[in-house]
Amino acid sequence: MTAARGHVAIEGVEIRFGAGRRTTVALASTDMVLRPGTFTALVGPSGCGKSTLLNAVGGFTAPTAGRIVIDGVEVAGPDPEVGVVFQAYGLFPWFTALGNVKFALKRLDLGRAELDKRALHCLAEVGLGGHAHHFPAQLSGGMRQRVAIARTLAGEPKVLLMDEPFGALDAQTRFSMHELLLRVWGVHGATVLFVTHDVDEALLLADTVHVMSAGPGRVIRSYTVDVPRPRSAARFDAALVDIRAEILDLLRPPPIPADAA
Amino acid sequence: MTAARGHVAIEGVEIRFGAGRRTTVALASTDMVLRPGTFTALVGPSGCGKSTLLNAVGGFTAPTAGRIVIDGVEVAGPDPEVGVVFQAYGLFPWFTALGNVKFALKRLDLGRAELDKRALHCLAEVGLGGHAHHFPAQLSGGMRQRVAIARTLAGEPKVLLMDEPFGALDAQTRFSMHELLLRVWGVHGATVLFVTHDVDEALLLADTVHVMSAGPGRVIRSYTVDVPRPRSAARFDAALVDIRAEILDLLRPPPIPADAA
Amino acid sequence: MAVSGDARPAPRPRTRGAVYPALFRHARAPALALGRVLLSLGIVGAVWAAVSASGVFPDIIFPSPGSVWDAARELYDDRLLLPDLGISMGRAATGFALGAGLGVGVGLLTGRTRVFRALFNPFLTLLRPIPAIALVPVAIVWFGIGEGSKYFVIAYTVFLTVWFNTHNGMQYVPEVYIRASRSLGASRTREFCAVVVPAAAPHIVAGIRLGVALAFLSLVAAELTGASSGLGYRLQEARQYIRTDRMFAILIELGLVGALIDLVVGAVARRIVHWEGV
Amino acid sequence: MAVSGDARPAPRPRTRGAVYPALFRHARAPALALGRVLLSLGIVGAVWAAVSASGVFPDIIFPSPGSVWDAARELYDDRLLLPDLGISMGRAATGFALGAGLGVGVGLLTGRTRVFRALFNPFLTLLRPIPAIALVPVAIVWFGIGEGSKYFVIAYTVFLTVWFNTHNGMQYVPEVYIRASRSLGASRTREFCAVVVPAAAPHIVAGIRLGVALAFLSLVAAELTGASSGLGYRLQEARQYIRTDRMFAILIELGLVGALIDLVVGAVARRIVHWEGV
Amino acid sequence: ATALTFAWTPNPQTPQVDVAIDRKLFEKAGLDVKLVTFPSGREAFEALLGGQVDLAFATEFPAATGAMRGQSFGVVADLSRYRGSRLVASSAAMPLASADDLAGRRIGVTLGTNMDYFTSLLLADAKVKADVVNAGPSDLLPALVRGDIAAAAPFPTFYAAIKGTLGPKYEELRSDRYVVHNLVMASGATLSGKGEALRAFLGALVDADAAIAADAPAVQAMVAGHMQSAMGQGAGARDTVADTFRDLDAHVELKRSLLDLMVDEGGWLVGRKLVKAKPLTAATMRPTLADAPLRAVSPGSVDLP
Ligand SMILES: Nc1ncnc2c1ncn2[C@@H]1O[C@H](COP(=O)(O)OP(=O)(O)OP(=O)(O)O)[C@@H](O)[C@H]1O
Ligand SMILES: Nc1ncnc2c1ncn2[C@@H]1O[C@H](COP(=O)(O)OP(=O)(O)OP(=O)(O)O)[C@@H](O)[C@H]1O
Ligand SMILES: [Mg+2]
Ligand SMILES: [Mg+2]
Repeated sequence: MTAARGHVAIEGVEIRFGAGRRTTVALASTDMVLRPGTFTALVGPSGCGKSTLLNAVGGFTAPTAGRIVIDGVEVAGPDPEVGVVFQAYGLFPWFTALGNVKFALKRLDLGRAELDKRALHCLAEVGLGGHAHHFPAQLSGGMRQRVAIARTLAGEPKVLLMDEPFGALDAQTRFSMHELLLRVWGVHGATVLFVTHDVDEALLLADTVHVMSAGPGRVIRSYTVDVPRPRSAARFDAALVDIRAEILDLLRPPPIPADAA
Repeated sequence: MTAARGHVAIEGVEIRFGAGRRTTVALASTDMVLRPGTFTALVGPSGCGKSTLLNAVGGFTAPTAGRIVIDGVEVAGPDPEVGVVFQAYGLFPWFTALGNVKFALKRLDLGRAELDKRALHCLAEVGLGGHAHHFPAQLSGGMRQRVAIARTLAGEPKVLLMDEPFGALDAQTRFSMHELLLRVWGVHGATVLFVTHDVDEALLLADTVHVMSAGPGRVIRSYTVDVPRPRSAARFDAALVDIRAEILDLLRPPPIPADAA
Repeated sequence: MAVSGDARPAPRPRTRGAVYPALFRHARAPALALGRVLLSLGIVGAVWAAVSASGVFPDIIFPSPGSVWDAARELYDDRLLLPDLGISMGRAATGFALGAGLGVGVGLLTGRTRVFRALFNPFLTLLRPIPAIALVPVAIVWFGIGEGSKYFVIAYTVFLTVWFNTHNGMQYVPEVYIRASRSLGASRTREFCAVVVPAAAPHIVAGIRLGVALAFLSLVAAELTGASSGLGYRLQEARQYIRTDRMFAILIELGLVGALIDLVVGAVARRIVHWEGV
Repeated sequence: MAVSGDARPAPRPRTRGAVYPALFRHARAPALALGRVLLSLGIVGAVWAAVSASGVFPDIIFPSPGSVWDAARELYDDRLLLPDLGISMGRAATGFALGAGLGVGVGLLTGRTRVFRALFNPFLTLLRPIPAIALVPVAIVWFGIGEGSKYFVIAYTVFLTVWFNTHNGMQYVPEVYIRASRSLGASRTREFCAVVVPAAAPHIVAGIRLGVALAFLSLVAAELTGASSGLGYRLQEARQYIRTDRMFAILIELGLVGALIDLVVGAVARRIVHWEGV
Repeated sequence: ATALTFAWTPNPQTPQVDVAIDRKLFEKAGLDVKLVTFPSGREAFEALLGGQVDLAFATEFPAATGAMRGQSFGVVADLSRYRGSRLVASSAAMPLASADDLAGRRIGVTLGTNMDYFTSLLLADAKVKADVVNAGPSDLLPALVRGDIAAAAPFPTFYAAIKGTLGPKYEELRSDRYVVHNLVMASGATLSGKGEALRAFLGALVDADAAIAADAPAVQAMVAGHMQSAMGQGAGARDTVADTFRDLDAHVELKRSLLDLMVDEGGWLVGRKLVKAKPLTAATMRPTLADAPLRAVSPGSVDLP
């Protein structure tokens, strides 16, 4: 069960917030296995517990019940082996792009020159070698997320968690981010857990798509997508079109009726 | 040319910002006609001038060249006949939902009771009759935009401008907003100009989709969508699938290469 | 947020302040917070008692908690403690009302009208670094040693702060509100009253809150001269007679009352601009 | 934003402040702004001259611009104007450095550590409503009539403000930064130095900026006693001899220098926390 | 040279100090005297009690307060007696021929000072009641000019300015019922640890007496010069000094009259309920007058029980 690098086992994890009568069950008991090197997407309505689950894997939230085991070790807190890309504002605005990446490399105890070289290499990988000395405020939203990806990958994590990383970007920028993400993932090969609202995005990227439902959050359906990459959102395969329709139907909220007035 | 209510003619409109050498052409000379009661969507990459054009129609920005004529009258400033729904934060947070709608009705010089009745009716139309006394901060994002729509429609505008009104909502909430928008539009029947990044959204809603390209912004392709409504994003018609693929290809940004490093 | 309702979406995970939660200012459990406050003050008091008991400083320089308590009781018995407080509060309130009213008024004018802005701002900006205490002599010359000069000194400080915040608040009214207002057909008057002023209200209220604190802080300076009652006068008097114990008693009274007022004003302010969150 | 680069996205339509643009504080064209400032001050000066020429008030109560100018020249000729300024600035700088250093230090402690917070906050909260001027007698007794008591009075005010802002800044460090730092494997020390402190820096810098203004504002109170030079002393002296013309000259000097310092400190502050925007 | 810190501000009532400075008498006595200025004797006295200065110049009134409060200090010399204390008024508000005119009037006084004591003596003697209000020393003139108060009991430093400003409307009511004693006080530490320097210091002041006796007009000009440099041109220093000198009896002494005055002031303070103590008698107040150093330098100047 703990063979290769980056095996994530979510075992009966349940997460509640608050105490006493004000308890919210954010995530009902959930089992899930992320095999090393796979790309798993989590889709579901707002508030269904996607972020909660991801935060538990990242070690930011302790499960109320159950446990999360990564390569045989139970998660007990944030771990540089488990990289996280946040939706937005995760970059440190007081460091340049290079400074942000160097922050991630500091713990490796490299020499000054080696540190700079490695950091620049990471930025170049996401096409931002020429923007190393810009501050986040000087970069567009897409560029910022590319720096964030470079920063996270700089630590060579074996697991990569992404919580709606492209949620704040416009549709077109998001397309290029998808290509970029798949490319760098191809090079680094971590186990990815990717949270999104966008069914197309999930189908474009993932090997496995888990669909969650709200109240209390649980996985209601899982799909394996074995269409080879690169996939095209403009012209989905027939298999994907069917899965897409199914997921969209699953997630369709009840219509809003006009009140009797 | 100025027959029915809500005819919008955009005639050679060009918009530049700044002066001297720092001039930006935000919108290259554009001609467009919105026939009364039609639904027109504008899609295009970020920064191509969609908002600029919409703001010109709304009377917030004066065209540098050309003119915009609504029902024979040249636009010279904001006009209650031209309603606007903003992307977010357009609601006044210091008023309740009802207070926001009443703000729009104040100019009509109604009695107190009639004012309240009309405002409540507008809220009921978007399914929020029971939330009249909540402040925006107490409402979810989707509910807020429903109040915003109710507020704008309360003034019975003949033209309705919407600038990425659902951009900040998650995919599922957006679906229900589409249905709601089409329903109230069916009742009120204004001429709609709708800006979005989301090609699916444009195809779901619009009669005409204009695709813009950046730098300097201009309309590069227009599509007429004559598939009857309601349309389903889960299962697009074949005709829509083709248009969708074409637009996505048009908008696809060049891939981001890794820098040589 | 001060208001809550069932329609409010379930609370999202807080992304701010969770790692370094504010224990004192936004304490969740009032009883616990009160306990902490008392503990902290107890420790401070114990250190104080220990230092004064050590005899390193004579009681006249560093009075013991016991003698300060006696001085406070003496003031109370002489019917000075509360009447002085009342008189000072009256002065602070009047000065504050004048300063805040004028500050909001001028702020709305300079924030709204180019001419007023061009006329007033540079002058007021030059006034800001001039402390109220430096104006006491001028105030005496202009307003006499009666209540007038005290109101002036208090109102001066309050005015500058309230004006500054009001003016700045007006500068940062999000344009989307103005656009919404205009496209909804509001008149300029209604736009001003129902949109611009509420949008600037969080800044104005913050300025007013600061103004209350400043009115209180200016009291002592205002009562340095021409007063024959009030906390500032009593402090001055204690100094004349080298009554360090009384001085401490009055200082502590100032601290307690001021902190209480700030607490109340803060709570009221949060009510007023309830949509701003905490 | 102070920094700009070619890679920055084209400026988006500003959604804030466009309808009521700040003419004075963020003026686009410095020359134009300077013109406006001079115009405004010219008008104020003209009103002043007119009032004093009207003869309603005797010169001793409301001195004319001419006599104030003469008093300023007299001070200058007596080699008092600039030396006094220098001495006062030295005091303000030292008091500020002590207060700000301590304020940031204690703020980092109380913001970071529960024990310190529980220990210090209630006590410091009670100190906040006590004005520096009320502490002057105590300061004299404790720190003597030399520079010590002046530094104390200035540092006291600066400390409270800087502490308060630093502490609050630490409370509002966005949690995403802490999460990012921890998941990137930073040690607690590095997290503190490279994440928590920079994240709180905008508040700290704002507090320091306020502190500079307050150091300047406290000067006069600090120099009320035990001084034989400095702007505050000179003002006090002018008051003793009812030299209203001198008082005005010194007040104007205070205003000009203070406004200038605030301008410089503001520019430096924007540089330091460049990522915060204006 | 022994260092001594002396809290003193240029003023017309202590010409001995001006002479000692001008003729370098302190240096000649082997002293390094560092002068520190204060706006009032009250603050100088506070500095003395706080141990910040070795010696301070103040009137007998703060000394009496300090004695009542059991402070450790001693009066080492009485430099001068001033008999010109007065109430002033503007004829626009009231005539001021006798204390009876004060009945029911509003009088501005700096409360808790010797002028407060002086005013209450005047009122008590005339058996009239008036409305006594507090105002800072420099605020009395503006208050008079504005009519906030009908009369004032200012410090002598302000007489000339008030007279000059009120012009023909100036009214005054003099009384030598109260004589101001301008004292030099030493801290307890100075008395016990710097006896020799103290004697040298007093010696220099006694020497200065001779110079004043020899050429009073020159000393007057010198004092005016010192004040001038402190208050700037045009502040009327010359008039103030000339006016003061008419009523000033300047020579170093320590006499019975001072002791009696301080005892009386002590009783007055206790009557005001601000000082918690039993009224001191001449015998209990006596130790406050540290006459030993002056007795050593100039035995003839001391006349105490
Ligand atoms: N720290 C917290 N305290 C209390 N309740 C919380 C906390 N974090 C999350 N919740 C609750 O848990 C539920 C799941 O929240 P979560 O953020 O995981 O949803 P999500 O699926 O990520 O939603 P979204 O798509 O909007 O990001 C919600 O009801 C939320 O209100
Ligand atoms: N007020 C302004 N001053 C200067 N330049 C402006 C202004 N408003 C817009 N621009 C510029 O005009 C161009 C078009 O902007 P616009 O906001 O219309 O784009 P958009 O298509 O709405 O983009 P997005 O999809 O990101 O909202 C951009 O290059 C922008 O920088
Ligand atoms: Mg989430
Ligand atoms: Mg836009």
